[in-house]
Parts: sequence; C-alpha cells; structure tokens
Amino acid sequence: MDTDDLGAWIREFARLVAQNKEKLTDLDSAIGDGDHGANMDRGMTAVVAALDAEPPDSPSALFKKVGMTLISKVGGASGPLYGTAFLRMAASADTTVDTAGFAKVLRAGLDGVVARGKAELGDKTMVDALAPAVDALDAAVAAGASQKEALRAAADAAGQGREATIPLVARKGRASYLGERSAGHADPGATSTTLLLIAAATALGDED
Amino acid sequence: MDTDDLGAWIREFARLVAQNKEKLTDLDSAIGDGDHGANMDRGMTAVVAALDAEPPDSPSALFKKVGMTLISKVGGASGPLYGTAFLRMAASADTTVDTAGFAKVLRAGLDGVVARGKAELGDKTMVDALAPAVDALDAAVAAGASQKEALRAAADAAGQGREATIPLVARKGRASYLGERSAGHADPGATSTTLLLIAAATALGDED
Amino acid sequence: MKKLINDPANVIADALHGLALAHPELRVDHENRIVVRGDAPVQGKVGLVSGGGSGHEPLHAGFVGRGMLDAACAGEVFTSPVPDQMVAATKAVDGGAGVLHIVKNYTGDVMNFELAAEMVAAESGTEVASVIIDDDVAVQDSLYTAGRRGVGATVLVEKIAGAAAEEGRSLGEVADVARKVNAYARSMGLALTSCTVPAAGKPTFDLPDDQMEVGIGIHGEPGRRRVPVAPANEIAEMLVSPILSDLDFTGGDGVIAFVNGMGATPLIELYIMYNEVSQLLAKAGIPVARSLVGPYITSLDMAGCSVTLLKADDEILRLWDAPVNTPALRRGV
Amino acid sequence: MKKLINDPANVIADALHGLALAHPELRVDHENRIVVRGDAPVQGKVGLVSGGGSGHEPLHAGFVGRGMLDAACAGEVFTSPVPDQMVAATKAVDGGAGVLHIVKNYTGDVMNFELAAEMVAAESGTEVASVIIDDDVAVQDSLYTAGRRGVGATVLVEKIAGAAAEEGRSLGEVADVARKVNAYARSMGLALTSCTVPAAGKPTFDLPDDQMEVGIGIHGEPGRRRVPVAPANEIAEMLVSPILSDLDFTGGDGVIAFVNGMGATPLIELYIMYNEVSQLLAKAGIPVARSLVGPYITSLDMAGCSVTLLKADDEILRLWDAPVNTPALRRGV
Ligand SMILES: Nc1ncnc2c1ncn2[C@@H]1O[C@H](COP(=O)(O)OP(=O)(O)O)[C@@H](O)[C@H]1O
Ligand SMILES: Nc1ncnc2c1ncn2[C@@H]1O[C@H](COP(=O)(O)OP(=O)(O)O)[C@@H](O)[C@H]1O
Ligand SMILES: [Mg+2]
Ligand SMILES: [Mg+2]
Ligand SMILES: [Mg+2]
Ligand SMILES: [Mg+2]
Repeated sequence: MDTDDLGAWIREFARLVAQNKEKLTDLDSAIGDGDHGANMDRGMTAVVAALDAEPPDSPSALFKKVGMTLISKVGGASGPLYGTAFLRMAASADTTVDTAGFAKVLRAGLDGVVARGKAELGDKTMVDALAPAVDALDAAVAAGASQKEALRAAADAAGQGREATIPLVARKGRASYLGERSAGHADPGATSTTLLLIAAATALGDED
Repeated sequence: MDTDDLGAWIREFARLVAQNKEKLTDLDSAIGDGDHGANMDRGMTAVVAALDAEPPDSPSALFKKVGMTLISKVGGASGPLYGTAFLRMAASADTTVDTAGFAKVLRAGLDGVVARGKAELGDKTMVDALAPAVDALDAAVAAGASQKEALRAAADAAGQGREATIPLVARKGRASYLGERSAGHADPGATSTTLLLIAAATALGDED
Repeated sequence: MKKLINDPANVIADALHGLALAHPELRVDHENRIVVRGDAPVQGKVGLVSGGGSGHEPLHAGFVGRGMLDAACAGEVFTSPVPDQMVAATKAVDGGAGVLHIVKNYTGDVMNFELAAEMVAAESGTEVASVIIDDDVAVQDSLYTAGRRGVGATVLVEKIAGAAAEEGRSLGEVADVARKVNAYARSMGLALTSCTVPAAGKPTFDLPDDQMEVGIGIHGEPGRRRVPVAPANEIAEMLVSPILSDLDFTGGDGVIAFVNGMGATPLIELYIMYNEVSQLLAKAGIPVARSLVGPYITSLDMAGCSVTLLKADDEILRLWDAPVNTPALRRGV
Repeated sequence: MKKLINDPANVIADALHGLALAHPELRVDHENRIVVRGDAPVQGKVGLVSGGGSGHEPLHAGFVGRGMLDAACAGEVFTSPVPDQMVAATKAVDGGAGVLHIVKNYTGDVMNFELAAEMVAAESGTEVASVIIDDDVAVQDSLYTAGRRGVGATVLVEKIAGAAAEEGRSLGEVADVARKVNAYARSMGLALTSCTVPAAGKPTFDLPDDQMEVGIGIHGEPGRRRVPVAPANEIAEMLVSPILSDLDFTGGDGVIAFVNGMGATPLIELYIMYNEVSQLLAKAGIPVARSLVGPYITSLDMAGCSVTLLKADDEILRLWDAPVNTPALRRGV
C-alpha cells in the first residue's frame, strides 16, 4: 500500500462518515450528547479538503495531516482520540506499508487511543471496536491470510466489537453519566471506528 | 330599599361573579390578559368578607365599603373602575333609596367610571353595558314603571349593551392593543357589569 | 404546565421570600408586597416608585437599589398592584424631595397609580409626580384609544431617571428626564411561544410550531399578526423597521440599543439577535452608543424577544453610565 | 424548532459577533473563536483560561473580564473546543506569571486541554497548570469511570480563582484556590424540558408533560431518573439532599448557595426555588453566607434548574466578594 492507497482509505472513511452522519448522531443522542456524527463529519470533511489542497508524499505525512486536522477541527472526545491515533500511526508508518505493516500502524493507533483516553476493553468506547480489529488483523497476518481476507477479518471483528458494546454499561465518556441507562445502545465511537475498518476493507482490500 | 336590601344586591353580585368566574376569564383571555374573572372574584369575595365582619349601617357606608374594598383588593383596570363607581354611589346615596334614587345612584357610578376611565359609548368597555342600563332605568322611572319592571329593563339593557360589544373594535383597555382582532368577542367588563344589573333585578326586584 | 412553583396561588409570595433571602440589602414588606431600598428613604433625594403586575422579572423589584428605583410594588401575575401598595411604597421612600411614579401605560396601572397619588395627596404633604411609559410601536397610538403599551423603555427610564434622582435633581427635573427618555424610546416585541399564567395552567394563546406572533406585549396578549417562523435576520427586520419608521433616530448621539429576552429565550439567541439588530442600525446609519442584552422585562416563560431603541443625547448617556447597584443591573459600584 | 437563529451552522459565529458588538471592552478573535479581556495580557498576573462547548451562555465568555477569566474558548454547541483555540487563548493572556486552565470534567474537554497544554509546552516557555471541575453529585464517582461532570461549581471557581489571580498570587496558589473551591462544591440539576441542539433541530430527549428528569448535566444528556412533576419544595429536596449527603456542609463559615437556571426558566421561578433551598438549608443548620440566583451556566433552551452549594471559609468569602467586571457578573467596580 502506498500513500495514494492509504489516502483512498481515508477518503472512503470520510464518505462513510458523511453517509452515516445521522446514524452516528442518533446513537450519540441516546447515550451521549448527539454530536458524534456532526463532529466526525466536520473533521473528515476538513481532512479531505486538506488532502486535496496539499497531497502528502508519504504514509507518515498522510497520517500526520489526518491527525493534526482532526485535532484542529473536531473537538469533543473523538477529536483528540482519533487525532492521537493518527499521529501515532504517522510515527510508526514506513514508506510503503504491507499487511503486516498496516497491522503495526493500526496497533500504534490503538495504543494512542488508550494512552489518551485510558479506556479498557469493555468500557463501551471505540476501543471495543478497535482492539478486536487490530487483534484480528494480527491473527490473520500470522495465519498468512491475504490482505483482502485480513482486512475483511478486521472489519468483521470491529463490527462484532461494536455489537458487543450494546449490552454494556459505559464506564468512559459521556455515556458513563447514564449509569445503567447506558445499556441497550451501541457506542457511537465504536460505530465510527467500525466504519474506519470497513473503509480499509473496501479501499485496500482489492490488492495484495 | 334599605341597607340590607342593597347589601343583598351586592352579595348576589358576588355570587354571580363567582359562578361566572371562568366565563369572565375566558372572555378576557380572548381579547385581554385572562384575569377578569379572578380579579372580580378576588374583589367580591373580599367585599362579602368585609360586609360580614362589620355590617354597614347606611347605603352610603355600604357602597363606600364596597368601593374601598374593590380598590384595595382587585388591581387591574376593573378594580379602580368598579371601586370609583361605588365610591361615587356612596357619595350620592340617601339613607333609604327608592327606584328613582337607585337610578341616581347608578348614574353617579357611571359618571365615576367615565371620569376614571374616559371611555365613551362604543369603546367596547363596561360603559357599553352600564350606560344603557342607567338610561333604561331612568326611562322606566319616568314612565312610572314598578321597581321590578324598572330593574328588569335595566338588566335587559345591560345585556343588550353587552351583546352589542361583540362586533366592536376596542378603543380602550387591553383589548385595544389587538386592533381589528378584538372584534367578534364580547367585552369581559361589560359582561360583569351585566351581572351587576341582573343581581339588582334578582335581589331588589321583588319589593316596591 | 411545567414550572418550578408550589401552589400557583402562592407564586408571588414565594418569589418575594426568595428575593428577600437572596438580597438582604433590600427591604421586603411581604404584607404590602413592596420591595424597598435598604437605606430608604434617602433624605433629600427624589424617591422613585414603580410597579405593575408580576411576571416580568427582574422588572421591577430587580431594579431596586442605588441609582435606580427606591421601591417596587408587585401585583398579581399580569395584574396591576392596588393603590394601597403604591401608597405604602411612596411613604417608604419619601425623603422630603417628592416621589416619582413610573407607570407603564396599561389602563389598570395608570388608574391604580392615579388613585394612589390621590390618596397620598389627601393624606400627606408628599409631592407626587407621574410619568407614563408608552413605547410599544406595535400598538397604534391615538387620542381615542388606551394608547401604546409601556414595555422595554421602562427599564431604560428606571435606570436613567434613577441616576438623575441620585444626582440630587428636583422632582420636576427627574420627571422631565423620565419623560424625555420615554419620548425618545420605541420598542417592538415578538413571541415564539405563548406564556403560561400559573393560575390559568395553560398557555394564554395557541401558537403552532411553525408560527410566531409579531407585535406582542408583555402580558401574553396576542400580537398584531401571526407569521411563519423566520430566521433571526428577518425577525430583526420585523422589529427594527417599525421602530425606525416611527421616530427619526439619525442625528444626535446615536442610540442605546436594548435586545430583551422574554423569559424562556437563552442568552446565546439574544446575542444573535443583537448582531442582526446592529447590522440593521449600521445600514440605517445609526450609531450604537450603548447596548443592553438580556432578559430584563419578561413575560413569564414566553420565548421571544423585543428590541428597544433610545435616541441618546449627552445627558442620557451620562446618566446611563452612572453607577447603579441593583440585583439585576449593576455597574460602577 | 423555534429559535432566534439564522443557519444552525452559524450559531456560534453569529453569537460571537453579537457579543463582540455588545461588549467592545472585550477582544473577540473570530478566527479562533476566543474571547479575551481587552487589557490582556496583564503583566505579572496569572492568566485564567476556560472554555468548552457552547450552549451554556453566559458561561464562559460572559465571565471574561477583570476579576474573573482572561480568556474563554467557544466550541461548537456542546462540543469541546479544539486545542488550537486553547493554545491561542493561552498565548493571548500570558502575562509572565503562567496560565491556569479551568476545565470542566468531560472527556473531550479534558483531552483537548491536555493536548493544548502539551502543545504550549512544546512551543513556548509559558507555564500552564490545569484544574478539573467535577462537582455533579448526580454522577457516581469512581476511579474506573469518567468521573463526575463539571457543572455549577465552574462559575464559582472562575469567580474565586479569578479574584485570587487579580490579587497577584502565583500560579500554584491560584490553582490551589481553584482546587479547593472544586473540592468544597457540589451540584445537582433537574430538567423540566429537554433542550434542542440547533443542528439537530429536535429535542435531545422526549419528556412527557407530566415527567421531569432528575440528575441531568448541561448537555441535554438524559438524567439518572425520571419522576412525575412535583412542586418546588419537593424539587428542592431532590436537589439539596443528595448534595448534603455527599459532603458535610456544617461547621465552617456557611455556604455560598447558587440556584442556577438552565436557560428557559424565568427568574421568578428561580427565586421560588431559592426560597425552598434556603428553607432546607436552615432546617439542616447550614447558614447561607452568600447567594447567587440566575441563569449562569445553561443548557440552551432547557427549562429547569440546578443547585450548587460551596462550603465557604474566610478566604473563599473574601475572594467571592472581590470586585469583578464581566458581562454576566459585575460588582464592586
Ligand atoms: N476515554 C475514552 N476512551 C476512548 N474512547 C472514548 C473515551 N471517551 C469517549 N470515547 C468515545 O468517544 C465517543 C463520543 O465522541 P463524541 O460524541 O464525538 O464526543 P463527545 O462525547 O465529546 O460529544 C464515544 O462514543 C466513545 O466511543
Ligand atoms: N378605560 C376604560 N373605561 C371603562 N372600562 C374599561 C376601561 N379599560 C378597561 N375597561 C374594562 O375593564 C375590563 C378588563 O378588566 P380586567 O381584566 O379586570 O383588568 P385588566 O385589563 O387590567 O386585566 C375590560 O373588559 C373593560 O370592560
Ligand atoms: Mg458526543
Ligand atoms: Mg384582564
Ligand atoms: Mg390584568
Ligand atoms: Mg459533544
């Protein structure tokens, strides 16, 4: 995967976010403050504009631009979390990235989210989608899966992680204020993270 | 009519006001501020209590007590208007009052309302009920009608005056702020004044 | 009806108790329902008394204090207080220089204050003058009607006449200042929702979700016309242009621009309205000398706003800037 | 949705323009959406920066001025501002004595301010300290959760720490004062209605006409439980008793009692609530040393209120009484 491939991933993510903006907001209305769709869409629209204005020349530069733009434009909880994730990904990305390299990059992103937000698995946050996705990616690479298979496995794992947030009582983020009333709803951030992994499977899944 | 007879009139008026409180308020909601029923009922309840506490010993003392109590308890437009009317009635009442004397007393009340409120006939106010009632009373007395007939004529004239306010565009009171939108509703004050005249016909109409 | 109240019959009494507890610097006479400056009567100073129906808070009690009112009388919700209250207030603030009654132009208020003035004249030597506030351009004025309502200008009159009284000016002079402010001020209001009078328990008028009332007063009276909901810039136009057609605000020292909230409209919306009003004034070539933005003369829980413009001169600006120390308006002290 | 706004996307920008026009004594950087004291940076004084999502007006921009904040950052409605804004604000108020960030305890606010502090540290020599406000007893506290929300205490911290900074105290001392106020303050809120976020266009939650939400925050988050509507005295009990069970307010110099309106609740109701709160405190043997009643930290057009109690000591009362000159809180100047 080169810079353009990874750029296509980011653009696909932006497209999915825009398409699911209302869904993300509705999820956030149920257990948060109803802005996750608007936040992510504002951020990803700015990211695409920034990439258009000045196309980056390396995966690292790409991720850095994504991270900085999200930090500068999103605010809320998701801005620093996604922003930190991409900045960490920038730091760990090589000039070209194979499937194993992509797994490494994604794990760096996960570490960034955890470092910034201090959420654990089961706290009902985006970590609940990202962590299983990264694990599934590692496992698929270890098992010698194709890039397509590996990214599909990661997207599936993210989706399952997201589903698994539904019964949980939130311990982090705004949803935690609701206590027991937070159970019964999927976490919005886990949902947008699932879109990130679906975007990877779509945009990067066709080549090897 | 002695002090007791006239006291009975006032108590009958209080009863009718209490009974029609909601109707008066609804009329006032349509073209005013929705408090005429509450205002009049608060005032007349206090009047009855004051008469109970210390029964007056002359028509003049009775009317003075009614007027002072209304001024002290009602507020709004109707308090000073009814209050002034009764104070003027007190000033013009003799020790006993025959039908002609009652007509004189009532005209003094009307003069008080006009002096205080400066409304003319057709402005869509209580004057539109009170003025025709006083005129009808005068006419009946001049024609040699019985007290019963005369008071009935006055009550009928008040009711007709009240009906006649319906199509009018208000020029005085809160209803005037509505301009054309005030047409199509009876004036609340003309309605309570009609009750005052009906009370007279009921409480004073049986003796001569 | 959803309100933070106990028995609707006790709304005024309860609120006055809360006010008294929150503002020990004021004297509250719960019997007469009057709120008096703690140091009243101020010897040698003209006393300022206002009052009216309750439901417009902070008006009037929130404007009692140094540099503004000496006393306020609280009537039932939207019902003029009775003369006894006004007489008690007048006596309480009489420092020997006379007392000015500031009366919003509603038939009830005018007549009750008139009766009070007659009673004071009959009972004591206190000199009383009255000024009637009638700034609402939504109402057509005429010799033959009740005339215009007193709305937003009341706040400005109380502040500016209060400052004049604090300067030690005579009753006649303070009354003249008040009349000048009233003559130079015009207002217009708009409701997004009706208010609900506690005793009534339901909204005074029905307003569909896509309609608003233009030209409302402060008592839940319906307005002059109903129009579809519109953005803030169009609303500003609906409020500002009848004001500007009613009085020439050009020339002079600019205006005091007052954007007022009706009770349930949050500050963020009032600042948006103020921005639009400012743009319109700029377009009309009318400089804004001073401004006031907030809920100062309200109509219970009505959502909406009003705009008041006051044509300023040197004297008005100086008195506007003078120190004031009341619960709702405070500066320079 | 009925609001005095233009395009929902421009609510913050429009309101900031209105604020700038109404308060020429403040400096508004529309690019960065920060509001700065006109005379900032004040040399030798610790700079106070706060900020958060918009929709809580007058918080925070309405508290910028002498004796309170040096700058406020305005985020989107209910969304934390971004670090760039906080960095710009920090630079603008750095008078050489360091800058204190006053941060309400929401994941987003905390992380964005954290990032901002890291950026300032990387770029410049400005010393930055942070205090996190978390006074909402509606939220169960635990090491493993996001912890309690920052609500009403924010206003008190900004006032009191602002006064400490104005006295010329060091960054560490000002931060300690802020932390003490936070440690001594507890709040609890209640909604009669939901608010409507302009971009969403519909109420955040549905609340039937006969129900209210107890334990709400300031972002339209649903509360902890839903109960039938109740009179003011019972509501006061629902708010005050969890506060009193969370912290011992007896002894000491009494409390600062703050009854706050959520945006659409008129002042008359807040005074009624204040009366009930006072009665409960009297019953509990807790003297009220100072009070604050009004809409100071709101949630757009939500109807409802919150109660904040702050256990006072000499220092807190002295700093509370110190002069302050901001759009929304002003005294002694
Ligand atoms: N401490 C945390 N660690 C990881 N993710 C978190 C944390 N707190 C919140 N989140 C994620 O952020 C999402 C909410 O983002 P968003 O709505 O944009 O921000 P905000 O909560 O400030 O309104 C949540 O659904 C959750 O997935
Ligand atoms: N100037 C006036 N002269 C005579 N009657 C008047 C005048 N103004 C108002 N009224 C009467 O008062 C009535 C309203 O009384 P009420 O509702 O008690 O007072 P308010 O208008 O102050 O709420 C009107 O219906 C009208 O009949
Ligand atoms: Mg959110
Ligand atoms: Mg009425
Ligand atoms: Mg009335
Ligand atoms: Mg948010």
